Amino acid sequence: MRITKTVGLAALLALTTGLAHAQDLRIGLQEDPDVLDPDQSRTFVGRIVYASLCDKLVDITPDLEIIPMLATGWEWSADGTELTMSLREGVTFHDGEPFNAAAVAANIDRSKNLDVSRRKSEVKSIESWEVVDDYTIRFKLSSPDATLLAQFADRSGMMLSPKATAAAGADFGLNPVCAGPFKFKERVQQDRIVLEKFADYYRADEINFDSVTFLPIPDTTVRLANLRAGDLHMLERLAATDLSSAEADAGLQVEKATSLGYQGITINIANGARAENPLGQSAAVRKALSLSIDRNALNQVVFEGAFAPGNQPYSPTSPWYNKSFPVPERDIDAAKALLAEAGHGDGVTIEVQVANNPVQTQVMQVIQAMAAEAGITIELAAKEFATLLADQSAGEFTASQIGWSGRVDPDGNIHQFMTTGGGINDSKYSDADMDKFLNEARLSNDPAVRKQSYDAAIAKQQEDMPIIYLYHPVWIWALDQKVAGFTPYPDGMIRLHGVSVSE
Amino acid sequence: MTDIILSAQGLVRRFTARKPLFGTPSVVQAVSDVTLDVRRGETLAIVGESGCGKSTLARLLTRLLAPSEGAVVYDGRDIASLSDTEMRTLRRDMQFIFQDPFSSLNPRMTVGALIEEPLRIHRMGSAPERRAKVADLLRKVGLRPEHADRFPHEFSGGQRQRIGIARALATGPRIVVGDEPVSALDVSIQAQVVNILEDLKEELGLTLVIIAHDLAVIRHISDRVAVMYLGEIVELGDAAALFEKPAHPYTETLLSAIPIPATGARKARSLVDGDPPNPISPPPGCRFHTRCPYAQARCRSERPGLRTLAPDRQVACHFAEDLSLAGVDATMAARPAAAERRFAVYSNARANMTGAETNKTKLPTEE
Amino acid sequence: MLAFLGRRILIAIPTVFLISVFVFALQHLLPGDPILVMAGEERDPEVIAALREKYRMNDPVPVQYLAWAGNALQGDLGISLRTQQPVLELIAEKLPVTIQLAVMALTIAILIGIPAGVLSAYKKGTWVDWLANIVALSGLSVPNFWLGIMLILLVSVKLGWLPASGYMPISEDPLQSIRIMIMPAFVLGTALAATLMRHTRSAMLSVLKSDYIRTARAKGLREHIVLVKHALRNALVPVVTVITLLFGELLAGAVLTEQIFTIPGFGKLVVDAVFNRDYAVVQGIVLCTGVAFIAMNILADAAYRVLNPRMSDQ
Amino acid sequence: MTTAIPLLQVTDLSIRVRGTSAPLVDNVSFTLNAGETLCIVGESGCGKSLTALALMGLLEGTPLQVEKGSALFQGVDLLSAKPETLRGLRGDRVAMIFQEPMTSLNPALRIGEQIAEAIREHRDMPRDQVRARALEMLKRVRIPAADKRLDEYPHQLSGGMRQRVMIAMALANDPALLIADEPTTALDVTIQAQILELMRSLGAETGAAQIMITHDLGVVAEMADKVAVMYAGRIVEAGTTAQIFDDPQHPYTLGLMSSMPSLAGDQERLVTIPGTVPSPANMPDGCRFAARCPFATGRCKETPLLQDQGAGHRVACWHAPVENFAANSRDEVPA
Amino acid sequence: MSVTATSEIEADPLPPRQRSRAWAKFRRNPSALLGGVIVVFFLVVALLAPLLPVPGPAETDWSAVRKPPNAAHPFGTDEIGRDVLSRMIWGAQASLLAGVVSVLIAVLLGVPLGMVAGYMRGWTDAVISRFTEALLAAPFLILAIALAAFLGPSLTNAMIAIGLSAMPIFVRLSRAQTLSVMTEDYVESARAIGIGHVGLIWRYILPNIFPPIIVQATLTIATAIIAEASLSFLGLGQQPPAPSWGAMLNTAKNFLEQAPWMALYPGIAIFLVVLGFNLLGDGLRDALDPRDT
Repeated sequence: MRITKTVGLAALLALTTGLAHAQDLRIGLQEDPDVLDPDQSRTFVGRIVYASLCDKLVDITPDLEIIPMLATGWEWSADGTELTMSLREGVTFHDGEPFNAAAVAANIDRSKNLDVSRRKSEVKSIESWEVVDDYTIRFKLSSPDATLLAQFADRSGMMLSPKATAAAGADFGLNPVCAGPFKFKERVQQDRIVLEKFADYYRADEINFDSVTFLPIPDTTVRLANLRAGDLHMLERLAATDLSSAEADAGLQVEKATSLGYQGITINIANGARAENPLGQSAAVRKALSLSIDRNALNQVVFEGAFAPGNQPYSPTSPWYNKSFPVPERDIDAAKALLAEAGHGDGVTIEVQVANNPVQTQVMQVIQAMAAEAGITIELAAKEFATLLADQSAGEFTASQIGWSGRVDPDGNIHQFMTTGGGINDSKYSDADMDKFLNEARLSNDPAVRKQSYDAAIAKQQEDMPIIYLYHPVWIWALDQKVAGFTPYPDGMIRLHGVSVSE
Repeated sequence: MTDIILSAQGLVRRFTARKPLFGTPSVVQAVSDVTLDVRRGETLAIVGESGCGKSTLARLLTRLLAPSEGAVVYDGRDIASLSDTEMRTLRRDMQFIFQDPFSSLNPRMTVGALIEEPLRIHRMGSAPERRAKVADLLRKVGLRPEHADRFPHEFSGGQRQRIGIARALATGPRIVVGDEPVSALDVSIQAQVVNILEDLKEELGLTLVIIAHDLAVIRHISDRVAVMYLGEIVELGDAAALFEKPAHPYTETLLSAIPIPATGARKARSLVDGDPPNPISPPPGCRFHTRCPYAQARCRSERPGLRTLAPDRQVACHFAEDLSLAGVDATMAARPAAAERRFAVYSNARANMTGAETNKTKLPTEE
Repeated sequence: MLAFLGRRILIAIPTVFLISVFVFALQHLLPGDPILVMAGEERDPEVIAALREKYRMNDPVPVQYLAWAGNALQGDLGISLRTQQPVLELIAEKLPVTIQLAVMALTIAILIGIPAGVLSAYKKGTWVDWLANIVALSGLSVPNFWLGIMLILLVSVKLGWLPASGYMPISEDPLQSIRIMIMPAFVLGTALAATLMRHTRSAMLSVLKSDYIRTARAKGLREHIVLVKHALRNALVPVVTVITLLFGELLAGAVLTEQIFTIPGFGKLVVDAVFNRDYAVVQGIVLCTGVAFIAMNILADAAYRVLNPRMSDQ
Repeated sequence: MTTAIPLLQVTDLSIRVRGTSAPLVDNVSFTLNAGETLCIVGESGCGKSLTALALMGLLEGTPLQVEKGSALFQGVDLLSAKPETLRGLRGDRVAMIFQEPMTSLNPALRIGEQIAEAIREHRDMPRDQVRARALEMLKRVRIPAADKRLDEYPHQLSGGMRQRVMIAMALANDPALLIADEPTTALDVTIQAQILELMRSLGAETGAAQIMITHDLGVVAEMADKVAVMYAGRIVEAGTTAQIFDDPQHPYTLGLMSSMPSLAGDQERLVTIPGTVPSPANMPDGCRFAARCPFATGRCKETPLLQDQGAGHRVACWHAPVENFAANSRDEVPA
Repeated sequence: MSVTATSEIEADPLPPRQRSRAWAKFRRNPSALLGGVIVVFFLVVALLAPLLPVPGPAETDWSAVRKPPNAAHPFGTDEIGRDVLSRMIWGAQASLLAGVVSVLIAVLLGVPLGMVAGYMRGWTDAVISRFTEALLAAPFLILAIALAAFLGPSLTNAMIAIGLSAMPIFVRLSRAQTLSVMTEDYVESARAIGIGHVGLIWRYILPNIFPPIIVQATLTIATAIIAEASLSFLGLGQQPPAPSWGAMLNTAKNFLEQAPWMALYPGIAIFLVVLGFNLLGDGLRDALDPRDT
């Protein structure tokens, strides 16, 4: 009896999965996401999954304007210390719980107070909150925080079912319950994450798939091969070197967006004894190093010209880019002159640590070769990322090739790196003027005012150069020709609203 | 003649045959309660079939194995009580010859190094003296000094056994124990080695203890013979007397089983059926009773000890006095007179050949 | 036999203990701080402190070990630092994948290796022997990660015959599952086939030299009976032992193979865990593979005894 | 005896290692009549085992090959017959037992099966009859509790018992010829006596002719009707047992017998043969024994033929009988 | 001293001198010779790398990035415009060094441990054996990955990691060989002449367990070269810009489609050199095998 029942069940299951498969969107990810709890997770690919799983209070446009999502509108108090948001009505979480102001309050509370919450710093400025009515909430801030709305456009703004978080606590990630277009179905680590369509989604009409499957495939070649073989519908982060061949493939389409992040070399200026070297002590040497690098050539050699050379925390196409300091041309003579000026006319030797993945080591090898011509000998120390990070934060480095994935708000790309005591200021760079510029930029919600502050900060950064910016990655998506309606965003996310596959 | 050089007293050696997870391990008593005197200058043979414990006994006598019980007394000292260093020193006096000439020489050492090694270990002589001694030893065993830089694999079995003998004799030992020193060799080679052993014994005044299973060889070289069965000595006595008139039924069985190489000799026959019992669980009483044609009720329950039957004759049988056992009849192997004459001719020719040998180079082996 | 197994298991206990201490120590000597990575790009000190507390990183290493070992003895191997899944669950999830890969690889290896070994031994000194040896040596000498990427390039990218990667549980779609796995299994199987072939060959050669083969021929038995019933049957005794012992090699090979073909199995799990400093996962896996390895060793000895009548009643 | 067609007639058998010059077995010839026992005696490396293996067709697959010669057995030339013909004869008309009873039985198969397969291969018999025959054979070789032994593995038997099993296996199809290669060398003397006795009585019972290979002259005296003494690949002397023991002619035979200590214990020193057997790689020309022979002269550089000294007693020596030579040559050799 | 004993038996003529049988057997074995030639070829190339007329292994040419094989670059150029041939030649140094040094580490640590275990028996043996088993139970590559991660990615550390991971093989082998040598008659005969422990180990055990260890070492060099390549392939071996074949493959796998030559040549080189060592090891095994002569 039981056996027949089980068999029947299995057959049914097979049937339903078979059906679902027909309208399943398969997306290749570069790596396996970490825990699927927006308050705890930290990976880029995790955020790609959340884009289909968890709706946020606000969203962004491809031009980085902040637009309503679960919050339909918001209002700042005159002094910028109170933010009142009105919420969308008729939204339910995947478990059927209603979305309302109390749910928002619970979510903010969790982001701020869960002991292992990674979001604490992002919502630090929120001092308290007040549920005005079922669909209105008011946040009181300790000081004006222009960055807060942008935080709500990311993981801090993702709304989790309060019932589920209360029940699962820190284990929420094993079975996340949100309010996005798809709900969590299953996860096999390193193999797939399957989400299925949430029927009660408030924008259900924009969603054209019964399910979406994310498949982590780290090897770029293999990822592309799978796409070509029809096993995937799309993939994120196509290798720049595969770009031309993918573009030439009639079966594929390619979409691009310059990322918000950057890659650079962080230099130890005052982080312990390892700062005691020409590079750490002399801004001239740092500038010489920067001048010795041909950023265009670097982009050509390593990324076939697909990425964006850069010299600031913002890409040259960003509104926050300081146009007074264009990406410098390579100038060996100037670099040598700077070295001589700093008293190192016969050259310097520096060690740069780099994550031991092929692309980053390739970047550093090119830079190594370039710098050598200016008399700067670079010794590479390739480390695993975990080691690199530990050494960097402990000051066990001279210079470190590391990047930043980028934030919607300009503050996120510079403040914590350049201010005295900044959370990830591993250079231990400290300058009163810089602190002033960057802190002031937080206070105003007026973009023009902020732009002034950032221009000043960047001018200072170009002077002291605790970080030498190299380039800005470009997100490249490769899609099957049958996929329509995909919009690239500079945050690198995959938003499935309006995306469809023609059979 | 009654001077005792080495004496075994109540020697017992047990081996663990199998160790189960729980319960008592099964134990083989390879040598059980052997008491034996070796007289200075004699050749004592220990004989028995495989598994009777004779090789174990040989190793106990030279402390290549430590006894489980009992003592081995050499020159008034129990050698089991000696320290490692004292024992190593004693090995100058006490040497061993192994059965297998192919495996008992380190294949990675030259013959010279092998023979010199005991001298070096015991710090005997300077390097040139030792080299001279090696050359001398090589000549003594019928090899040439030039052979010293060759490796053992370049020699035949008989030559290797001679190298083994040279090595054993290097330190000028007083007693040499040989474990089947000639049984791995072909008849013609065996005879050469037997002769060398006998000559060297005489020349150097050695005492020999020879382990063997070939009764003809034993008869030829030994003064006294000890017969072993399942770890025990069942008979011990003067070689000639023992062969002529054995006192233990097992000795008789052994003697009767030997095929005699002569026409008209008696057919070899086995007085016993089947195989020796499993040494893990030897039969009670007399260990031979299961195969003994003369066994009686007493033999099944009471274990006969080794007792003196006559001067120079000990036996472990309840009925030794009552039995009249058959020995070897010397006339059986007699040859016709014509044949005897021919053998004499051969012997003469052979002797002449040897005399001429020193001058004569190799005969027709030009290539 | 029971006593034998009992003794072997008793002896294995200190080994397992050593493995666990070893892995634990090694893990905690590894440079790099997983907490820093886990804390996210911002590396908020508060979060770091909370995480250290949560994963007991502040305790002295021996205390951590005892806590871990205590839980392990109760069947709790902890949770993954990265995804918070229980390690045991992860292992249970990955095990069938690697087992499928291993079984297919072993099947391929056996199907190629044993007949090739028999043939090569029987035709010793002929061109058949020579060819089989060269092929086997090539199988041993080609780095399997290279073979893997070359095959992907050729079979999947250029020819499009087989999927380049992925995994399909055999319960869902057996045919597709095998289709996906056949290439990795082949890559993993080649080296094993070579090893098996060489072992079979040398076992056959030594058996063919033995006296009882001469006896069998002296009885006038037909050659195939001599070869299969008398020679192969005895030659298989050491070969079966080798097969069970190949398990370790199989696991090591699976590490790279799974990496290349993105197969979500044990090997990939462990590599990612090492790189991510996911202590609990690495510990759990190495402990499990260690235990499995020892179990396979015991099995090998047991198989040897079963196959070899001389040993069976001891 | 001379009128009957011999059971086996071996003529000029030569065996050599493929691609080398000196044959390991050189022009060996002998005849064997039904019911007779021939002992081939010699020291290790004299080619006696090779001769046996060649007759069984068991040299195939080794580097050795039969260079020439014939061996007529019941109308078939064992040396040139097709492998399939030989296979049909082996284990049926011609059977063989080997020196090492410990290794000559397949350790993985039960005793009963090993005997049974020899029967099945040559006889079309139902299964239970085969088993009955196997049991009967075990009983005939006087293995105690034979029905129990049938299902045991070789390792459960002692060496002597295994040799009995080998004999049972060899005789299972009532062969006309049994070749025994050192069947008792690995056994203790009391067991040897049992096995020799068994072989003698079974030989008489079945009427099978036997070729027994041995190095032990005692065994020869016990078993043989006829003897062939081999040295370095050649038969140097052949004759009846009485001829060999009572009238040994060849210097090697004489040396061999002199080398043996006597049980009677009457010799002071053993009279030995000097030197060692030449290695196959350095086989001397002419008489291969010359280098070790006390009677050797320049003439010995020519190979002596096996010549009849009367009554079928054949000797391959230029100087036989040696007493005549020794007497004559005394003057020739300068002192 | 009297010569009565020697007068009876004449001194034997010298047996014909036998040249080393092992060498003779080795020379007659074409595949072993082929293996030797391959290994020697790569050794020579590795040693002569600085003298060969190729560009430096780190010399870049921005105008020739990932160019297929051509006259100027017979094996093409790599992802940042370096000459693949030159990197192969210099990479040979890393690969061979890794193979030899790691096996040397394994032998130097493993053989004494194994000999001590086999010689002392008892609890020493038990401790060493359990320890070895524990090491063996962690699969080779997993252990090597963990060790390499622990020590930090570099060629030296990869060699140490591989050496340590390969050590148990040598412990086991030398233990087993020691045990078997200890049962040999010549060891007993050495004890019978009163040899001490040091002499026994040094003159008897070591020389006699050496041939199988040499064979195993040769074969393990082959494995170690693959292991180094595997570790480099995972980014745990040779670090840029210094070349090793495995590291080259690691990079090359990202350019399989655009620049297959980058993967092809290092792969072939690894294959050839590993094949060479395997052939050599097999040849040595046959040559040194005392069983059939």
